[in-house]
Amino acid sequence: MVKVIFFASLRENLGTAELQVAVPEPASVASLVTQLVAVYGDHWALELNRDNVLVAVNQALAERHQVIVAGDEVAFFPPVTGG
Amino acid sequence: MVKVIFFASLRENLGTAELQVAVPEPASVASLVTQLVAVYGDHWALELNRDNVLVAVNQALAERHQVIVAGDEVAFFPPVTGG
Amino acid sequence: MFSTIRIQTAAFDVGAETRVLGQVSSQVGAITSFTGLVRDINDDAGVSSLYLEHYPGMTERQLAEIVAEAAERWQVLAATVIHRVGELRPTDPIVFVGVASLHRGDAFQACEYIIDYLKTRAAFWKKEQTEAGARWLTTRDSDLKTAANWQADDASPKKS
Amino acid sequence: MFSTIRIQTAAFDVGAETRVLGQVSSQVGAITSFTGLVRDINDDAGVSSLYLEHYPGMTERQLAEIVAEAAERWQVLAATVIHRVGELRPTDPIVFVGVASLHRGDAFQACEYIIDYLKTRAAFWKKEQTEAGARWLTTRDSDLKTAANWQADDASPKKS
Repeated sequence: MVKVIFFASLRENLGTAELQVAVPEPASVASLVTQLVAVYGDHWALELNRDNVLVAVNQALAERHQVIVAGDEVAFFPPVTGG
Repeated sequence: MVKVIFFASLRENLGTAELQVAVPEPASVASLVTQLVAVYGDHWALELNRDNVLVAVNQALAERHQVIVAGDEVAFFPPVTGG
Repeated sequence: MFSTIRIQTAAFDVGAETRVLGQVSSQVGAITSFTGLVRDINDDAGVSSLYLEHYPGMTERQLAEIVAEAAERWQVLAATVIHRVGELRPTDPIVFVGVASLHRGDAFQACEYIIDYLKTRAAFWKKEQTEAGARWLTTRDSDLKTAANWQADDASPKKS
Repeated sequence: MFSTIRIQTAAFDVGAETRVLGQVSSQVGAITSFTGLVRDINDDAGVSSLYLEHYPGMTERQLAEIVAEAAERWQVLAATVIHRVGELRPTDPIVFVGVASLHRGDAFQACEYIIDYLKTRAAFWKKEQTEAGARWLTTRDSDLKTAANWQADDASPKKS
């Protein structure tokens, strides 16, 4: 299982804070998105594929092509606005 | 009378913190120095004419040729070292 | 180098944090600090409150990285970063960055570097409650440009 | 612009001063501060204590001028300068400069400008008591250069 978490506006727009998802091997961030869209619908494609949506795998920023495996933590979030 | 004050190393080297001096008219910072040296000796010439000694007239930095009149406050001091 | 990273809902004490920074070594000659406050007007909409969230674990890691980068570029004896999360109101202090160094030039540059990168890289998100309703803020272009200035300047130890 | 200039023998409270700076206006978004400490080693002679004197009246006037210059160059909502005089010991805080502004860039630049010029222009004199005896300090060349950088850069609002 992969732990998938959403922050801020993304969490609100998806109505979801956290999911546990079984991913096939090999899987990538991109294939995970496809998998989520298949389950939750096109609204999720719109939200997760926005140009400015960032991804972190195991708490480090990652590209969409990054490989993910069971046990990973994958986070999706909008641009940061701290300080 | 002109109030003449000395700070820091200059005060210690001259053994003097403050003087009241009657100056002729016209007088300048330079003529005041000449007048002080005449009274207190060459040691004062050495101290007051050092390249780095600064002068303030009425609490504003001044050049040696600045005119001074009775009632003025003239200060001599070494380079500043605050902060 | 002593590094302190804290994310908390509670207010912080700038005096106490500055004292601690001064005590890490008798070599400390300069302490710089930045305190960010919630402004009442952000982009011209009255802000009645602000809600902040972060990514527990990752945010702390990012802040530690930013501090380590600053300590590579400048002489840093100690650095403290405190960021508040949760509900905040206009004029509340929201972020503190403090840097202790031997000399002031290093302390100023490192402090400014840390806050500039915190703004653009660390996983915090702000939601404003304004007269017009709630809205998540977007990253400011001006902040992105300010942070990019440090990179354009990588060859030199000073910000352009 | 609120300007506070104090020369005192007593210690200062960085937390209290920062709070005051934050309260001058609900527009304050950034407060920067510089705290200078007495270092135990200055140019390699062990310093056991430091004696500071100033020119009462003139020093305050000079500090007010420096603050006013900073406020002409950058957006400054409030600035505080506190300098201690008399007997001080290693690690004692000796000088505080705090600046409140709408934005952090202005606050950093104005704060650094004020301390840079304070070091080279304000009438303070330091006498160090070292293992080798007492000596009056001389102005550091590095401080003169740092201050001169601001002038070389007069056309631009940012320090080079």
